[in-house]
Amino acid sequence: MRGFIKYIRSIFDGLISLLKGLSVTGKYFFKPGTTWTQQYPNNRKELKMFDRFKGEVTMPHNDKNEHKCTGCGICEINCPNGTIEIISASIVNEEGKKQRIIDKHIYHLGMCTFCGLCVKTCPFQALAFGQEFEHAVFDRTKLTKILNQPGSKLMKGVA
Amino acid sequence: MKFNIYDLTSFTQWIDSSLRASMSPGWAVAVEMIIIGLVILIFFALIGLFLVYAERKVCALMQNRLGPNRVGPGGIFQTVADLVKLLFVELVPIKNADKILFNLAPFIVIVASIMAIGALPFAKGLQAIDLNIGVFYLMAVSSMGVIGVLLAGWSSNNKYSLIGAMRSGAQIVSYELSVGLALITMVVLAGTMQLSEMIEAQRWGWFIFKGHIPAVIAFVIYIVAGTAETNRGPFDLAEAESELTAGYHTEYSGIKFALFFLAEYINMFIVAAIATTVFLGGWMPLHVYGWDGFNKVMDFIPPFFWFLGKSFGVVFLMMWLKWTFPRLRIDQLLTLEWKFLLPINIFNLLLMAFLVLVGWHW
Amino acid sequence: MDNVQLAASAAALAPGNEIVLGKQFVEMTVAPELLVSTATALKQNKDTLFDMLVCITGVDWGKELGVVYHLRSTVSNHMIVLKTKVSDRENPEIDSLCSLWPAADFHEREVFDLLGIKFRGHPDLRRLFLDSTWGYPLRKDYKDDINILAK
Amino acid sequence: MEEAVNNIPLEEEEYIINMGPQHPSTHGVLRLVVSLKGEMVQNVEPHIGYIHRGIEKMCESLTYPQIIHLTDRMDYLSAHINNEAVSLAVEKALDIEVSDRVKYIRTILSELTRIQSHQLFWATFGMDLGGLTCFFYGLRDRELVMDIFEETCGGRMIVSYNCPGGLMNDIHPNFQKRTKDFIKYFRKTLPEYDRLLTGNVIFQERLKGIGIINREDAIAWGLTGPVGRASGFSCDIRKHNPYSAYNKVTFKEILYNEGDSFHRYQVRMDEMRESMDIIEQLIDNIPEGPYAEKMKPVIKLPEGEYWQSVETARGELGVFIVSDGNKNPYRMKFRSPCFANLAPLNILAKGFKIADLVAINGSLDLVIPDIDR
Repeated sequence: MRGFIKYIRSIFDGLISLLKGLSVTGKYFFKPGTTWTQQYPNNRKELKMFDRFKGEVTMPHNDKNEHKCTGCGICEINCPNGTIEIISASIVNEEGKKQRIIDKHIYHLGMCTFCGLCVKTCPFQALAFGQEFEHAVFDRTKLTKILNQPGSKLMKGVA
Repeated sequence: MKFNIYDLTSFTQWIDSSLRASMSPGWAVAVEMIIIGLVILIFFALIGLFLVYAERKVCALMQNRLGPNRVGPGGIFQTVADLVKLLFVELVPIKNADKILFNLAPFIVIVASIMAIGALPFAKGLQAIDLNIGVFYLMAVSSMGVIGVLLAGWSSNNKYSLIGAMRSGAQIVSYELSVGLALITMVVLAGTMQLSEMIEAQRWGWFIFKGHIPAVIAFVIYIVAGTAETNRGPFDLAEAESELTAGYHTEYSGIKFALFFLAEYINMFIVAAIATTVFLGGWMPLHVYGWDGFNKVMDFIPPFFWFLGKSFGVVFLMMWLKWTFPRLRIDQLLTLEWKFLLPINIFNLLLMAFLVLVGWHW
Repeated sequence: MDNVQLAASAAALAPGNEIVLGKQFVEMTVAPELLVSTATALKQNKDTLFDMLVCITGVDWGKELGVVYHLRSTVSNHMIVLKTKVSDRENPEIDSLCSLWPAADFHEREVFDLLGIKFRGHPDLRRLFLDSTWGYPLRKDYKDDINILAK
Repeated sequence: MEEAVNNIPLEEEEYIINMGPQHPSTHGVLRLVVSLKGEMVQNVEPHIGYIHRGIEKMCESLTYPQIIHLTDRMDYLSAHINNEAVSLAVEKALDIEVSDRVKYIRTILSELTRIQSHQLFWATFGMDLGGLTCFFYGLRDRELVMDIFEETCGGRMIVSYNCPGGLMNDIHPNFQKRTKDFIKYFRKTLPEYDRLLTGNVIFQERLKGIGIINREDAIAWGLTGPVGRASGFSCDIRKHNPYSAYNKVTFKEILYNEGDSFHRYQVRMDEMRESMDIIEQLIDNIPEGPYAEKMKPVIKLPEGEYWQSVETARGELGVFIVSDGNKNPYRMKFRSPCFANLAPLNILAKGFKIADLVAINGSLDLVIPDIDR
């Protein structure tokens, strides 16, 4: 007899546990307002990444097309994957001295692991993370970028 | 001819008589069969597409997401697009597969479900054939699909497929019993196996109300066993995505896979339609004895929509089950059947017979 | 039990081994032939009771190949480091500790795979990560011109 | 690899199936060669190495700050805790004491990492057992933790937030509010997880008594983390060898004695609650202080061997550094928890059904890149 009661009990306990589960899914079905799916390509205009989001490494330029990179190469040394290559040149500045400046700051986005060491170790804060994340291209050579804009100069007062 | 949406008997008879008037009786039957076949096929495709869409939307809402929403308004053409894609997918040839059985299997599955659809009463007078053993026929035909599943599993030359097929075989053999006993319980109540008569008997109260507790128990058991028979979650052991990758249809691609896929949804619809017919009054509107005004309003809705509405209600119930519960293991599946459903079912049948004998049903 | 006591009892248990009181743990340098007996004594003695093998590390010390065992006692939560070295780089062999700690199974296979140290008495010594065409990449003299980009 | 299959001795009526490296329930590129008799598992042999990247070898040519970003990619679900392990090991070697602020922030982020890892475990475990809805609920709630990480660390999974000597940058001003909002939300949502899955009769029947390992075996196999604790092996590094701010908080070490799949699951569910408790104790009391100690531009560890173990979401991660005094480690070894937890899969699954193998494998909560490194 006790076995029979246990048998009946197990049926009801089981059913109740199943109904509890149904109540959870049912709640979401009948109250669909709780969905917070982002409809990505449609919400492109409103979509704002967090300001620290590591999308790509950029070199901020001011409106006079000046950057802070002196071409010291610390970022190149610190990069674990050889993502950054610096090609420097030397010019003669206004004071008549020879100065090492940056010719090309090459950044291989395809190799970058976003560890943040280049941005952190840069002594002049010349690098920053950009929030751009749509990096897909058809040709992987396009992932190699030159960060300093053409014709840009070193900002005054940096080093 | 008078086309009456509430009673299609005169319409179907008019088609029959005008056909017979214009040609010999043999030809008339042949033409009728072709017409019925076409109508069923079109219905089959439409209901399949709709159910796939509905399933995706229902599960999306339950899972707190949006579901298909890109192709067409609300994504309603998503399944059409998917079907078109499936039609163009390459049919991958399988090394060492049993070619004949491999190609035959999807058709057996689909033929079984088409045969079941033929006997369903969609509305008053809209029934391809009204057999006097309708319930029996439906039970027999709806379990034929497992042959296709077994063939698919065997002929694929894949161990996953074979395990899936064997599971499916064990599952259907067991759960066929419960489906049968649950339906027999209602046959006892109705006193007939003819579907049209069963529906007529539910004019003043559907069987699930008429039969008191035994009918409710039978309904629950039928839904559980029916879900198991269609290989749907939580009883989808034959497919068991996380264990057997895709079970018996692992090796199928393109249109052959589409047939399996479609058949699953049609089978779900058939199970729901049988439940509707036997438990929920088929196309019969909801009538309450004495409430004439209410009955008039209910009668105003055409029977075809009553039938579809109820069926989709049951389908929704099955989807709800699928998208909530984890999958059972094969031994638990069989334990559930042989240790729980079957004893309860037999007891329930006795109870129903007792009720009918004493005359406590309405 | 602090490290000094542990070093004392370990020295008493397994004589003939060089014991250093390291910055973190007691470090014991064991001759390869004494390894199994030392480990058995450390595991079974009630004072030390090193019942958990945390980690096996293979190290290429240049001339020699070494294996470092980190053992922990789950009762008193102290750790000891066993070190053993073999000088035969061509065919290095060390006794397996699989019979003492089943956990050694995978760890020893890993060391075999990456450093080529064979473990005598291991039930199933096969390469774990790499296939048989590879060399032993964690050895310092490993050269791979194709896959390793030197900067 | 073909010889691996051919060499397995088969008895009468046994056959072999290959689960993986592409299989929905192996969570990555784990390959299990399973010999079956009908549905009964006779023998399971894990084959790993499909995602072996040689992280230990790579470390030998990198400096210590550069190593951090590789550890993210081992157990990517405990990325922050892995970072912390290397940072702590380097700090220990250099005898640097980081400020309390750093310790608190590290602890909070570690616990958030643990929560999100367990959420993903819950999600995928439900999916392994056929309950697909769990997957979406788990990932939905995990997204909130990811947002906290993204706002403060800049990365969602791969955070790279620690560095030897402290943190990459200070916490975001929104960090505390966001974390508290999440805790408030998740305290409401966690009972829903229990209603949907834990109490479910099918779920319990599927897991109870499946894949049992007792305490002695768990210790001998070196099982740590929730897997070890479900067997009653008290192995929480946070409790026994506290690091960061774990000695400043009170929390319970979850222990069960059954050692079956269900209790491995249950440990994780309870740990999420404990983690929320820990965060609540710390989140309002983050002391002021520098977010990083001043480090030399080139970090050179003194000659010697250094060991640091931390408790990741999966168990004990040990970092073993052999330094020869250079800026690169001479040998770097990661004792990864999944590597040890995978080893006894054969004895766990033997004699159960193939569906149980999936459940056992899921309950071990393996991250394959952590096994292969």
